[in-house]
Amino acid sequence: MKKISLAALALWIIACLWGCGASDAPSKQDGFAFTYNAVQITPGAQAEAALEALGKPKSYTEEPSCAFDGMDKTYYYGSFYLSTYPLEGKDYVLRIWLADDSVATAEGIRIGSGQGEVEKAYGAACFNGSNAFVSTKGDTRLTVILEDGAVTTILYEAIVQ
Amino acid sequence: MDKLMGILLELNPDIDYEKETALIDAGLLDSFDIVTLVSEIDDVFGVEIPAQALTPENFNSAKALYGLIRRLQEC
Amino acid sequence: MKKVKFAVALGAAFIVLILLQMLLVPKYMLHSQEGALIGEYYDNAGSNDVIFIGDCEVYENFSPITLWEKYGITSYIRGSAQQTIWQSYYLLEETLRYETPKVVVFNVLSMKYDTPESTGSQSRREAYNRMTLDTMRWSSSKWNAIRASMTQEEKEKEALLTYIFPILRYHDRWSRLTREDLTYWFGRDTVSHNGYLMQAGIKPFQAAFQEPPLADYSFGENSWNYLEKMRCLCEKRGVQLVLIKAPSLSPVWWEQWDAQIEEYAKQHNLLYINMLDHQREIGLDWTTDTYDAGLHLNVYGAEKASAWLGKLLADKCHVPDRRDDETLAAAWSEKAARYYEQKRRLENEKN
Amino acid sequence: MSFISYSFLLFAAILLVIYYSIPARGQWLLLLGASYCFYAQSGIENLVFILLTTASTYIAARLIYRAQAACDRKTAKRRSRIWLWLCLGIHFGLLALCKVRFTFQNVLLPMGISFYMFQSMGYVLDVYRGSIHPERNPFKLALFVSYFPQLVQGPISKYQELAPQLLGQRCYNGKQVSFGLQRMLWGYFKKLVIADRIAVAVLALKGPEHTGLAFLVLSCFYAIQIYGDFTGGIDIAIGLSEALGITLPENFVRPFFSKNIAEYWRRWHITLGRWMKEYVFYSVSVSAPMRRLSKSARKKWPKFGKRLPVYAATFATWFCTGIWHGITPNFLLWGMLNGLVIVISEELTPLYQKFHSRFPWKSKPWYGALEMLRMFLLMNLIRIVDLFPNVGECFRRLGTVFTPASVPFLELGLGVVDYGILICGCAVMLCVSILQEKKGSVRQLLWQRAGLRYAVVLGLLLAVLLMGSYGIGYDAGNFIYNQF
Repeated sequence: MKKISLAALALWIIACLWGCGASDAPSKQDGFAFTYNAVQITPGAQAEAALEALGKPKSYTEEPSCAFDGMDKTYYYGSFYLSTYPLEGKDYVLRIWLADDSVATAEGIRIGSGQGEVEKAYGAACFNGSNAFVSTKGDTRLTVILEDGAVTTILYEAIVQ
Repeated sequence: MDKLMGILLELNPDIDYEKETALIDAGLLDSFDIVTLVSEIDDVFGVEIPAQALTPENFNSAKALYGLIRRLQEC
Repeated sequence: MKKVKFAVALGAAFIVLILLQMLLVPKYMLHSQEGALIGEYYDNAGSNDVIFIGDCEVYENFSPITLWEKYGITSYIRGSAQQTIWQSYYLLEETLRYETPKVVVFNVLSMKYDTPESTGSQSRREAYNRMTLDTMRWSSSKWNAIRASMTQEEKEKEALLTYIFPILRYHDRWSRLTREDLTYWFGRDTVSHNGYLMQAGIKPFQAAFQEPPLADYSFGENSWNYLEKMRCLCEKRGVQLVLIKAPSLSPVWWEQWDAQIEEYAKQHNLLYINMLDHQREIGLDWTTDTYDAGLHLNVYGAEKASAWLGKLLADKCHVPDRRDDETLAAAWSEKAARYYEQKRRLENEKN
Repeated sequence: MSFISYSFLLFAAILLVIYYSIPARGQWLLLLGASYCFYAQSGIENLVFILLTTASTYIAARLIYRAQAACDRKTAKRRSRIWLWLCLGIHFGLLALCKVRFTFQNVLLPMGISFYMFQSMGYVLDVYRGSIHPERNPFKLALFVSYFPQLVQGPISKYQELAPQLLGQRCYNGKQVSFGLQRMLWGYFKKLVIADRIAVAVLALKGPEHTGLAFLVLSCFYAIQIYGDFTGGIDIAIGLSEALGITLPENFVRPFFSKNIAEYWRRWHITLGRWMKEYVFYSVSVSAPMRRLSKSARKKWPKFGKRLPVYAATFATWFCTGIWHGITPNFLLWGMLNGLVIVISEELTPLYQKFHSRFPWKSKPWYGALEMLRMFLLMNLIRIVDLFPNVGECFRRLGTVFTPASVPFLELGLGVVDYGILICGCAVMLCVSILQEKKGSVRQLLWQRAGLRYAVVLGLLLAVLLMGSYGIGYDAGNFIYNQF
């Protein structure tokens, strides 16, 4: 009887230690952010502060969303477009679309950069096999599209929850 | 028996220990009193009351408590 | 005696709960009228030769009244706000229980949404789901539509039961009730004209910015599945499926998307019309024909689009002209009267 | 499967129907099956945990019992003591390990582990103390460990109280089922209408910008939240169990009516307090090393020596209670604070007596109310430590309590309607508590007046249905005590 109980207890300890490591909740990463004239803009965050800091846009348009509250707005600051979406009376950053090579991502990628540079900056894993690198960090997504080896589009997007 | 009564009266004078049979259940003695009682009994009677004996049955009345002390003194 | 008292109390409780539910559900009569569209079909089911299914690009861009007056085509629009392709499929499946139309017109814009979460924020998606599904009558189609449409949050919160008992979803509206909830507690008005939601406002189109290119233009597998299911269902029931892209300028309809639908239509010899390529023939003037700067047509634009499409339906799809049928003519003249009355009223309100 | 989910309500309804339609012999097996279905729903790996805990409890109890029946007393005592310490070491070691992983690597704790672990260890200790014979049938023991209503947040029952009921046979009793369901409804009212609503404000008030008076308001709001949340959850558990014909021990007896801290801890989380008293407080105070210590201490300072075992045992007990909640510094501080206040108020009793003899207000009603208010505020300030893992932050905020600061009530995520509901809800809870204090069970009062009972039940149902914070637009308020 003694031996069986000892074996049972030993087995039990191993199983529990295994059980204890069962589920690890991943900690939340913070997402990509785009900085322009020392103003940090994070997709998904409230747009108010960034819009004030950026000052008057070169031009602005707005569209009502399909059947809902408020307007989807787009601000053009000469070298990038900033689009926002409304949620409960406040505007949140939906998208930042870089328009020319005078601005670059935090990792130094700009319009015209080579595929090699992009691969070094974001890793080959996020290459979609044909013409774009799509990497996700926290609730944001950075899309870099290339045409015949050179970057033509850089896009920060908020993954809207 | 009267030594035990002495200890009990010292703990809480205005309880009539002769007739009282629900010291614990009626909440007259709380856990603090029980512990002080045990260490007093240990001093006076030299009897070590184990933790498992601290049950309402043994402590509800002075008679029951005295019975417990006698039993522990024999073995 | 105790049993009787208990039964009476239980009965009273049920009546109170049912009345409360009718009071608390949103009515969609005065604003967000899109929520009332789906429910209005059932009184007009039975004699429609053409059924439109799709999102706001169908119920804002086409007018069944014009189709009737110009070509004698009887039609109904089963559109709703941001209707996804799986909702369109199950609505079609339900409609075919009530009648067998000659032609089903499906607006292919919703192909770009592959999952409920991809349409935008989950709270907005949930609201659109409710607007489409709540007024649908109970059937296996509704059950499947709910299960296909539920967002991640709805699944976590076991929202399926709140579709069966809407009071569980709208319980907190008790502190936000308005006059509209009281006046429409028991009955509903008809807000649409055979599914067309009239808008008479004019807001000229401004030069909007292009939208950024996508990394991957291919439609999702889920979307293709439902399009294929739609095609097979129509084929089985002998109904002609016509794919269209309504002439809304925004959101953008990429040519890569257009090419994929073109190729699919050729493969299954379906008729596919991208009305964006025929704006001049339709005679659209973007300074007067849109009420929200290019997203949707107003009533004038819709009449032009319907006139153009009606001709195509009559010629290519041989949809019959039913104007010689007295009963239909009587019914439709009534509908036309209501249509023009609302049109006049909206125009007076405007100036 | 949380108590506040439609699937739980469905699960309970189906269980009740089957429970009263099958032959009574099989009822306990049905309960066992239901408990494991309920537990498996929360994740299969949790199931492994409870199975292993049950198995090891069963084995340990049998071994201790067999060791005690050995030939002579001396070796019997030694051998059974070894098995006891081995079993306690492993189980509490595992519990501590889970808590460490929860704190440092946010690995979720297996559901209800702190509760069923303490309950099974209580069983093993009772076997060791000889007050019960170990259960021979492992399945019956499994039911005792995993009986689902008490699994998630207690109450922690004793084997002698619960096992006979679990294994007994019950036929349908309308009154019992009705009482049970009414209590569940009352639990849902406190949890959904009050606790989850005020939780929004508590979360907002935790923000660093709220100091001064807002901190005091936070402590009161948190008191209401945790009262509604914990007593509500316990009412649902005890109510469901009552509907099944099994009475669980009370965990709360109107705690905010207590006039001193000792009374408070006899009215709040009673079963944990009872567990700690029987297995920690008594064991420490009468243990051999404590006796020697108190004897030597008594030689030097006779008066202090007598009180030493009591105070040492008190701090030991409150240290364990603190750890039970969590091993972060704030819970340890919370435990020590409670122990300290208990010891001080014990030490000051002669002073109180002198005070009361000079001012005979003791019997006056307003003095009682004053004491209750004093105790309510004191316990709030001790309890607030739970909320701030960073103890320094908590004390900094505590320091600013007297600086005047405006409390932005309407910016905390609650509207005027919400505050109206909260005030009415607390008033209802107060009236029910006063009724219970004066006349005993409110449900008993209603039992004779059918008409009134139907009205009250319908009213409560509508209140929960309409004003409950559940569903889309509300983030699912999990029970606070689910995390322990």
